[in-house]
Formats: sequence, structure tokens, C-alpha cells
Amino acid sequence: MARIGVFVCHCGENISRTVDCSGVAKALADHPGVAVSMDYKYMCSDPGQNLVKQAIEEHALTGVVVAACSPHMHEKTFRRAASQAGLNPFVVEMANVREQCSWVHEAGPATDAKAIDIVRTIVEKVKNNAPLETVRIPLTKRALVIGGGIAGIQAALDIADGGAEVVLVEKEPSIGGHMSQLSETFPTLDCSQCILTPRMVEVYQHPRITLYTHSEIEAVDGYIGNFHVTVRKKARSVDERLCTGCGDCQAACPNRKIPSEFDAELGTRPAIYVPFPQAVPNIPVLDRENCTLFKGRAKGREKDLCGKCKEACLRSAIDYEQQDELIDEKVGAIVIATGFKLYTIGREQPEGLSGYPEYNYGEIPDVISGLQFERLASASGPTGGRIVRPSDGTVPKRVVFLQCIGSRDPEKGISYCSKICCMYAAKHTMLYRHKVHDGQATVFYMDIRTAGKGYEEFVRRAIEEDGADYIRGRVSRMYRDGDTVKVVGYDTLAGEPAILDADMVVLCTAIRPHKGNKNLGRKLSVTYDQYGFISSAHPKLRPVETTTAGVFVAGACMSPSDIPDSIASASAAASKVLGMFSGDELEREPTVAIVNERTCIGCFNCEKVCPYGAIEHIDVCNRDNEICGHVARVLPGVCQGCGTCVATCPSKSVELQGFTDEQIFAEINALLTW
Amino acid sequence: MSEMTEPTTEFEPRITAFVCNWCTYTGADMAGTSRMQMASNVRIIRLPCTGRIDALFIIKAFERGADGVIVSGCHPADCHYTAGNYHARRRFIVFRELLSFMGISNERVIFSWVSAGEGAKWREVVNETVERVRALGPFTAYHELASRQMVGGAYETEVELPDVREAPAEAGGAS
Amino acid sequence: MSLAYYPGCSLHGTAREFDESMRAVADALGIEMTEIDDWSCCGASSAHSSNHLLGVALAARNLALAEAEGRDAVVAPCAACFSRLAMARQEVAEDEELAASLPGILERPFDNTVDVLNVVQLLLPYAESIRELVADGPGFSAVGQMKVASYYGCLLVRPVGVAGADDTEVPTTMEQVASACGAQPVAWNMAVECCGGSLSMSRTSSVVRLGRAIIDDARRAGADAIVVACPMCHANLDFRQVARAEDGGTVPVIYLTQLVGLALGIDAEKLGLNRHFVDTSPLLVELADRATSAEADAAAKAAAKATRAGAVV
Amino acid sequence: MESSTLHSNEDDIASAVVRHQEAHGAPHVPASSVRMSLIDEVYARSGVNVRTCYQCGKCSAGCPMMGEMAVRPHVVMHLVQRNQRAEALSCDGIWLCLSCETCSARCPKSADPARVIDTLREMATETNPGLAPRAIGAFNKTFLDQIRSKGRMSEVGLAMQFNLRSGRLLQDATSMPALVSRGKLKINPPSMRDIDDVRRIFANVEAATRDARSKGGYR
Repeated sequence: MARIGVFVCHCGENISRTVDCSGVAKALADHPGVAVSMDYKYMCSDPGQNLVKQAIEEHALTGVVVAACSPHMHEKTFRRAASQAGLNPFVVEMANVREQCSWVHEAGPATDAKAIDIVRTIVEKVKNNAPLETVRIPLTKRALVIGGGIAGIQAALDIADGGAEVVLVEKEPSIGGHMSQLSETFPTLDCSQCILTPRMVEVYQHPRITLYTHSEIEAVDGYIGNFHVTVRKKARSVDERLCTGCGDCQAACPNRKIPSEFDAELGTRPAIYVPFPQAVPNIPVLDRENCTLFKGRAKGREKDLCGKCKEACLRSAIDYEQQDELIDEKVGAIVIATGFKLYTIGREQPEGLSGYPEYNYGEIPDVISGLQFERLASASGPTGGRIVRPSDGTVPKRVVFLQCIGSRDPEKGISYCSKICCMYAAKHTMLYRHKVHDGQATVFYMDIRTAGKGYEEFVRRAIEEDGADYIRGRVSRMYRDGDTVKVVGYDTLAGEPAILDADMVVLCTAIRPHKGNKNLGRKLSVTYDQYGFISSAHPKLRPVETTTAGVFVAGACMSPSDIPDSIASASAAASKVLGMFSGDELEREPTVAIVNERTCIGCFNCEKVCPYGAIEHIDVCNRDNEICGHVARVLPGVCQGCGTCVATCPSKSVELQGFTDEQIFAEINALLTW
Repeated sequence: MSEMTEPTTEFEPRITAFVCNWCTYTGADMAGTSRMQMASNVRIIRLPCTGRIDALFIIKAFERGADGVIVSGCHPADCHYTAGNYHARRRFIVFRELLSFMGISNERVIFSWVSAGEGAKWREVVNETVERVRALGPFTAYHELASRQMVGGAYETEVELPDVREAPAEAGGAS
Repeated sequence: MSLAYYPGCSLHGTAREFDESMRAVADALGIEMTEIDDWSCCGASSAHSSNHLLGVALAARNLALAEAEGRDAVVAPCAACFSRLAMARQEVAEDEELAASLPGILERPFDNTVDVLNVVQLLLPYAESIRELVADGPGFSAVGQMKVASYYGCLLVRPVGVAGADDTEVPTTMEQVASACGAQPVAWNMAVECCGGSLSMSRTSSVVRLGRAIIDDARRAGADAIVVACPMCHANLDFRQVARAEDGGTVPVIYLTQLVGLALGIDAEKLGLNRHFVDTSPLLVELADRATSAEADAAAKAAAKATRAGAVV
Repeated sequence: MESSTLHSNEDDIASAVVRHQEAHGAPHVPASSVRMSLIDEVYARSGVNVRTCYQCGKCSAGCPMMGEMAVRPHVVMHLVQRNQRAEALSCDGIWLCLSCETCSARCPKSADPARVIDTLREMATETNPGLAPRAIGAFNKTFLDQIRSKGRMSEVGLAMQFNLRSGRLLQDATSMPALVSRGKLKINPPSMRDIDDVRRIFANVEAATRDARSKGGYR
């Protein structure tokens, strides 16, 4: 027989002002199954909680109902108190007689009747509550970080420093991401390589970080705490164990005219290359698409046309037969940090976007992107840091910067602001002024957005001290005029046209997410927004978590971010991972669904409606151990307890612990018995 | 003062509300914290998500004497479990046809979306439903069934069922 | 594809040569077009400036007439008429209320089934056949030597989604037709800048200013002639330029149909080339000389090559 | 509930505009008895939501006539946003516009300045035809009179009537002989037969416009 304790709270006078608390307690005293029923002024106070504890011991209660505020307020408080008194917390429920009764009705018989009904309903429910244990699922204390830009690097280091192992997977031959392409960074103008390279080396030398570069994620399955990841380590044609990074092969390679991705096509690189001097790992990659030998092989030639790199390598580390490798890794958490790419104004665009015909689709040689300007200004760049025109190598005396190219332009398919361009444009004008003292930089802008720490002062310095000329207005058209670029703009503040002859034009193009986010999102069942940025679980309150438990997100793959944002979100994601790894096992609320595998007919309707993919197929064997069918099983770690499967199951084989059909019907019956 | 304190010669409908824990239940709490006065005819049953609401709950409520049922959860796209409310919506579109087949008029079942911040909207849903069902009068179709059900029914509850309510003249409500 | 021909008011007056060359080229290429019976003025800019519905209705009347004659498409050589007809067609297609009320306003049935083509869109599919016809002609024709600046103006490429051009800023359709004729298109910057259009009479000073910028850029780009496909552009670049000749050199302005006519060997007189204000005859003579000298050079080079080959053997 | 007929049509119209705008995602317009604001009237007439314009100046930058305008396209848009009805309808910008659509082709916000300016010209003509600069007003009036009277526009007739109406009696007279010698001056071009058909269109359009104005709430 159930032995339930009912405790009616006055809540000072929040409840007792309109509800006869002692009357309710008295009414419940002789309700079948109620062992003790009392009321008290402040149930959630220490003395109030002690009342509950004493009653549990004295009356050997099998269930507790506290008629007070909303469960969202003090359910945890009373469950903790009950467990301290040795009672399973999940047989303790709140009857909401404050927010949903005393506060919204006037005093009177109807209100008292309602209060009694509410308490009686919860008492009937508690009679059917089963004691539940928190769900414990095994946990692999290893984290996978996808993307080796500054966000991925920071997340990997924080997690590894926190004691867990990290697998860092980077698509490019070296980690470092876009930050490694920058010359100096705002607002401090410290050299990007100087603050980044130590971090990259730290990753490479960290005992708990396994680094896969020139690699991609092939497949992911499993669930929080138990992800099973397949990494495709693409063939480098170089044996990493033997190579010392001496660079002889690069010097020997005859095919040197391949446009360098790292230099944003401004410089060239050989077929076997290391993207930049401080690359980590400092091991070259053979670009099989452009390598003469492999192109020959592709055409079916038996005799290899080249092999200079292999000949030049004293440690014979070059291996043309090397194939892609598929590596399996078990991890408990995943951090997505795939970073961003830049919008280009060209004719071909991914669907939903359009280029800039009014700027000749970028086919004017001296119209370059912000990243290309960074490469020009960078000491390791194609021009060794000299800012010159890509067309004829002369030093430009008049450089025009155009803000909001793609960004804030719904007609071109991008309506958001890319956040970093106002700052890096100002930075570029400074770099330009520092290197070309008699040069004049002009910036066409709409609104300068400098909300970060020291940002406003930085842009004002570019204007006030380094003499950048800021014109408020957009440029309508650009065309080649002899060997300069005619920029047809307008100055809305002066009310005058602003038509300039520029030696070079720099376009501050919008930040875009990588195309890969879409199929990565599918692999991890993580949602992404209409632009392709990964969506977080809650934009304000859970920015670095995703709707998939155990998968976190950091850096510019979420939304346009500058380096401080990326570092902050990376460390936040890392702290979430470390928090998850703090226990040996993952503890989860036990309100999860359970399948009765004897009555399950294997229709898997539950699997179709489960938003979290928490249903697993289990083989059912007959007596001679042959598989004769499948039934469903709920993965306790993944199930979030929504109960949709319970209502969908045609054979009533699934129950949601804490909200079983028994309990709900008991509540209905209690409510409407007369 | 509001009509609640009038002498209860008038019919007081009994409404059961199946609400989702994350949105409508929290919205009802918010109505409480803002002290929004409303009719006291509604009894709330909390479920994790509208996706969890089985059509049988609604029919059981009517069978046990409810005069009206409210089903309310998160707005589309707000569901804490991303898709629970979509399944509920699809399920209840089909269920509505079944209702009339089972002798329950569609007017007595009210579906609505109330978010955690819409306390005022919850009060409106409550007051409007009470008025609407009051106009429809008590739902008596299932009363005999209910009494027979209790004697030998599957869901034995220990509560002794007092005699079945008379016609509307003798208003229920008092314990 | 049964084509209706909508000449528009200017092709009977100041733009006669556009009509003459249009008909000559159509015959040469075997394009049948029949003028819409009892067509009326499309209203051009004055109508839509004073009342938007009037602009649509006046244009739609001609579409309705072509529809009644069972035509699939109507060719409107004048870019302004083309734009008004195409705009009417698109607005009716997008606005059900307008589509429902228009038959009442026109007092005739109108289901908006007729397509609208400008001259460039008409000639583009024939570019290959023009290329073949030109190939049969004399090896070094005058047109083969002509460097042309293709001038689209505004209404052949804009508004976006109505004019149906291949690109609103960097179109290539006229260049394709011109190169099919053997001419050499030049790269220049004023291809889609407006010539002043409707202000030709009411504010001639602006038209001359705009025209001057276009002419100068064409000359800077080394064009022998500017090719247009709109009578208003032609009037503003040819007639209005000559009236102010003193402020800079001029460039002959010819219609695309005249260029195609020349390439197909139709004589200049029949194409109305003598009706332009900037005389085209000196250009034709010079091109002929260039052609003959080019022919001579080619012959000389071939001979020299033959002798060198002879010497080696 | 059937809405009471005594309802002034302001509220119907305003709610019609609201429904229309909400369907198109434009911001909510409070129903008010004050005359409809310029920005809402432009929306009701043309379907363009001028609120999207964020004053970037790109339209004025590319406008071929910008140099000759006192009030340039982006300022016209701003006047509409600021509900400066008198200034917007009497400025020179809307009349010097060539309708060449460069602004609307390049506008980043689909605020369609060309269509807005066209609508303002229509509104200006309705309120007071005298607002247009004399020569441009004369040209448009002469042009439409030609169509109304002959169904087609004859260039000779247009030139002569325009010169009279605009007071530039001898404009282009000097090039008359050159035009004749080139056969470009057709004194009587082939005329239309059923001219009434065109005149009826003019009448029907005027009627349709009047009732649209009253139904649409912009007087």
C-alpha cells in the first residue's frame, strides 16, 4: 500500500491568503494512501525540509507530495531533501497550488476545491511513481576537434590541458587557418604569426593531442560519450615518420607555377609544397592534381615523366604509392570549429547568391580581396611584405577600400553584417600608410561598427593619425580606365559624387561558412541556418552547444567572429567538454523512455519520430541463435525524454519513466472521480 | 467582481488541460507570477511535450466527466525537443475527425500554442474555453459508461466513486 | 514561331533606316514578320510617368492585338517600345488583379500569351547562319575590318528580370552578333550607360552631355563605329551629336540590323546607311581600302611562305 | 462578426494595407485617421516598401543625371521616409530621372528607387501638373495628347506642338532641312484606324485610377 506524505505550504501568505491550507491538508489526510498530511508556513525553509525528512523516517513514506510552488522552482530542493532522508528522489512531486491556483484566483470554495484537486491529482500520480536511478552511460574521455584554425587550436589546447585526450582533424596541409594568412591583427597590430605559431607548435608537441592534417571526417555515428569517428587521412605522398622538413624536395620540383591557395592565388607554389614557412606539421604535401608525374599516370603513361622530388630526398621519404588511410577514433565529445571562407564577387556563385556585375565580377586585375591585401602586407607573402599592384608590381599611390561587399546586401543573398571588415579595413589603411608613406587610402563605408575593446580608438587612430580618408556612401560602379580603376561612388554626407581614380581597390568581402558544414551537419545531425552557419542550441543561453548532446561548436563556423570571439567560444566549448568529462560516467535525468522488448513488433515508428535518433535496432534470436527479427531499444544517453515515441507506439511497448500512461491516467481519474 | 463569486446556480464546466512542461506550463506559471486572475474551472496535467499526449488521454478525460479539454504546447519551431509539437499537430488533425465519430463535438476540444512568455494568452485561452464550454452545457454522453467502467474497469483506482452527478441543476464543484 | 512586328512610332519617321534595314535583314535571313494590324503607340516614358496603369494599358493593347492574330511573339525593334511591352507582360503575369481588370480597360480579351523580343534577341539565334552566309562572301569584307563598340543603352538590359539580357552590366549578345558578321567588338566602358532617352527634346543639353561621354569613350577604345539597337539611342548619339559637332569628333552610329545587312552583302543604300547625320560613306570607303590592303598583305605573306618552303626543299 | 458599415474607410484601408504589408513582411502600419503617410501611400500604390532603404547612396552614385539634380535619388527616398510630401512631389529629382533603372538594378535592398520616383511623378501629376519643369511637363502633355488624338505619335506633330507649348518656338528648326533631305520627316505617317479604341483606354484608365485611389485610401 502506498504511504504518501502531503505537505501543504503557506508560502508566507502567498498561498494561504486565498487558499485554506489547513483545510486542504485535512482534506487529504483521509485520502486513501496518504500516511501523513500537514501544512506549514515555509516548506522550502530548513525547518520545512526537516519536516519532510522526519516524516519520511517516522512514517516510512513511499512517496512525498509538496503542495506549494511550481516544480520549476523547488522540485530539486525537495528531491534532494528526500534523498538525504533515504527516499528515492523520483517519488517526490510538487503540486502547483501557488502559480496555478492561489495567485490566479480569489479566495473561496471554488479555489479551495481546485487546490484539493491539484494535490489529489499529484498524490495519485506519485502512487504510480517508480523509484528511478539516474542514468549512467560510459564515457570516453577523448574529444574530437574538427578544424585546426585558431578556434580549433584553442579548444584542443584547453581540453588537452584539462587532462583529456584530443583528436584534431584539419583539412589543409597545416593547422593555423585564416589567422596564419594575416599580417598583423587588430586592435593591437601584433604580428599574427608571432602570437599564433607558438600555439601551433604547442598543439604539435602536446602529449595528449593527436593531430591529423590533410584529413577530413569520413563518418560519425554513436551518441554522447560514445561517438565513433572515421577520419580519412588523405595521402600526402610523403612518409611523415622519415621526413625532417628540410625542403630539398620543394627546391627540386620543376613545376612551380601553381597558384598558391595560402597566398590567395597572388603567389605561386611548387607541386610538392609546405603552405607557409611556419607550417605545422612542417611536412610537405604532393598536390597530385597538378604534379606532372601524377598527371602523366592519370593519362595512362607507364614511364613516369618526373620524380625529381624523390631523387632530391636524401631520406627517401617520398612515396608515390601512398594511399588514403581510414582511421577509426572513439571520442566522447565533438567540437566543430570549421571556420569561414570569403565571399567572392565572381560570376559563378553557390545557389542563392549572386556576384557583382557592377564591379565587373572582379575581372579587373588590381581589384583584390581583403585576404589578398593581407598576403601582400605579410612578410611571408608573395611580395615579401611590399604592397604592390598585382598587375604591374608598381607601388599603388591611391588605394580605395570598399566595405560591405556581399554583407548587408540581401539582393546578393547575404543580409548579415560580417563584423570584422570595419576593423580590418582600418588596419589595412594603417599597414598601407606605414609602408607607403605618401600613399592615400580611401574607405567607402555605410556605418563603421567598432563594438570591441579598444576597437573604436583603433579606427579613430587610422583616421586621425594615419590619415585614412573615410567617405560615407557606396560605390555604384568600377571599371578599368587605362591602367587605373575608375571608382564611381557618392558621398552622402557632403551630398557630392565621389568619383576616384584608384591604383588598387580592396574589397572587404563577406564571411561565408564552408560548404562542408552542410554535410558535416548531416553526419552529426546538427542543424545549420539558411546561410550554412552551424546553429547553436540556444543563441543566447547555450551558444557553444548544439541541439545534439555532446556536440559543441566554436569560432566563425557559427557566425562571423573575430579572433577574440573565436578564442572565447573555443575556451567555452572546451569548458563544456571538460565539464562533461568531469565524472567517470555521464549522469542523465532518468526520465527516459524504455522499450518492452517482448511486446515490441519492430515497426520502428518510434525511430521515425525520435528527433534525437535515440532508437537502436536490437537483433532477436530464436532458439538456434539465428536472428529472426529486430526490436527497438532506447539509448538512455541520447533520449531526452520527450515521450513522442510513447504516444506513437502502436503496440504500447514504450514507456516514458516519470510520465508513464499509468501515472497520467491516474491523474485523470483523480481529477474527475465525481 | 468577476462572475466567479456569483451564486453558482449557473453551470460550472470542468475543463482538463494537457500542457507541455517547457512552454505552456511555464506560461501558466508566468500568469501566476503576474497575478493574472482567471476562471478556476481548469485543471492542468503536465507532460514533457505535446508529442507525449496520447489521444486516449483526451477521450479518458471526457469519459471521466470532463466537459472540455485544452491541449496546449510550444509554438511551431519553439519545441524544446525540436519536433514534438509537429507530431502532436499532425496527430490531432487526424484525431479531430475521430472526435465527432465518438460523440464528442469538436467545440469541446481546444488546441492552442502558448509560449513560456505568454501568460496573458494562457489566461485568454482559459477564460474563453470556460465561456465556450459553459455555452455548450455539460457533456453527459459518457456518464453511464463512466459508472459501469469504474465497477469492473481496467483502471482500478482505490477511490470509491460517489454517485454519478445529476443533471446540470445540481452544480458540481464543491468537495 | 509566328512573329508579329511592332515598328513603333519612330520607325516611320526619324528612324526609317532602322525599319528599312530590319526588313532587309529579315528577308535575307528568311524571318517572316507581319506588322500588327492597327497597332497604337506604346506610351513610352510619358505614359508611365503620368499614370502607371496607362503605361501598362497602352502597351498591353498591342499585345492583345498580336494575341488575337495568333502570334507567338512580337518583335519590337525600338528598345523603349520593347521595354514597355515586356514590362506590361511581366506586370500582368505577376498581378492577378491587374490581369483580371485589364481586359475590361482594353475592352478586348487579353490572356498575356505573347512573348516579347527585341532586335538583339531576334538576331542572336541567327548568329550561326549569319556566320555561314558571311563565310561564303568575299574573304576580306569591309565589315571584317570594322572595329565596333556595341551600345546597349538602358532598356535592352534593364530593368532586371524584364529585359531578359544575359547580364545587366557586362552583356555580350550584341558582340556575339557583331562577331558573327566578322566585325571586331572593342572593349569599352559605356555599353550600358543611358544616353538621355526621353529628355531628347525637353532637355537636349543633358542628352548632349551624356552622348558626348559615350562617343568619347568609344573613340578612346578605337571603335570605327558604335552599333545600337534603339532609335532613341541612335537619335541622341547621331542627330544630337552633329548638332553640337564643335565640341569634339564624332563616330558613325549604325543600327545592328545595318551591320548585319552589310555583312550579308546588302547594299548600303537599301539599308538606309545614307540617312545618318554622321556620314558613314567615308568609313565604308576606308574599310574597303583596309580590306584590300589586308588581302594584299595576306597574299604577299602566303607567297613569301611558299618561296621559303620552296627554298628548303 | 460583420463589420459595421458606419466604419470610416480609413480603417478598412489601413487594415488592408496592414494585411498586404504583413503578407509581404513589411512593418505593421498603425490604423489612424490622420492622412496616410507618404511612405504608406507609395507602398499602397507601388508595392515598394521604402523603409528598406538604408541611405547608402549607391543609386545617386550611379545615376547619369545626378550631376544636374538638386535633390538626388537617395535624398528623394529619404524625403519619402521622412514623410516630406511637399518637398518630394516638388523636387527636380523626380523629373530629371530618365527611368533608366540603373539605380534599381544596383540597389542592395530592393528599395526600387526607379519605381518609387515613377510613383512620385504620378502623384505629382495628380496633385498639380504644374509641379513638373515647364519643358518636361510640356513634352509629356504633348506626347499624351498626340496619342489621345491620333492613337500614334507623329514626330513632326510632337515637335511643333512641343515647341509651341514650351515656348521654344525655333528649337531644332535649323536641322529641319537636314531631316527632310534624309527622308526622316514623314509629314503624315500611316495613321491608325480605330483611334476611339485608344481614347476609350484613356477613359477607362482614368476611371480605374479614381476608384483605386478612393479604395486605396490615398486622396
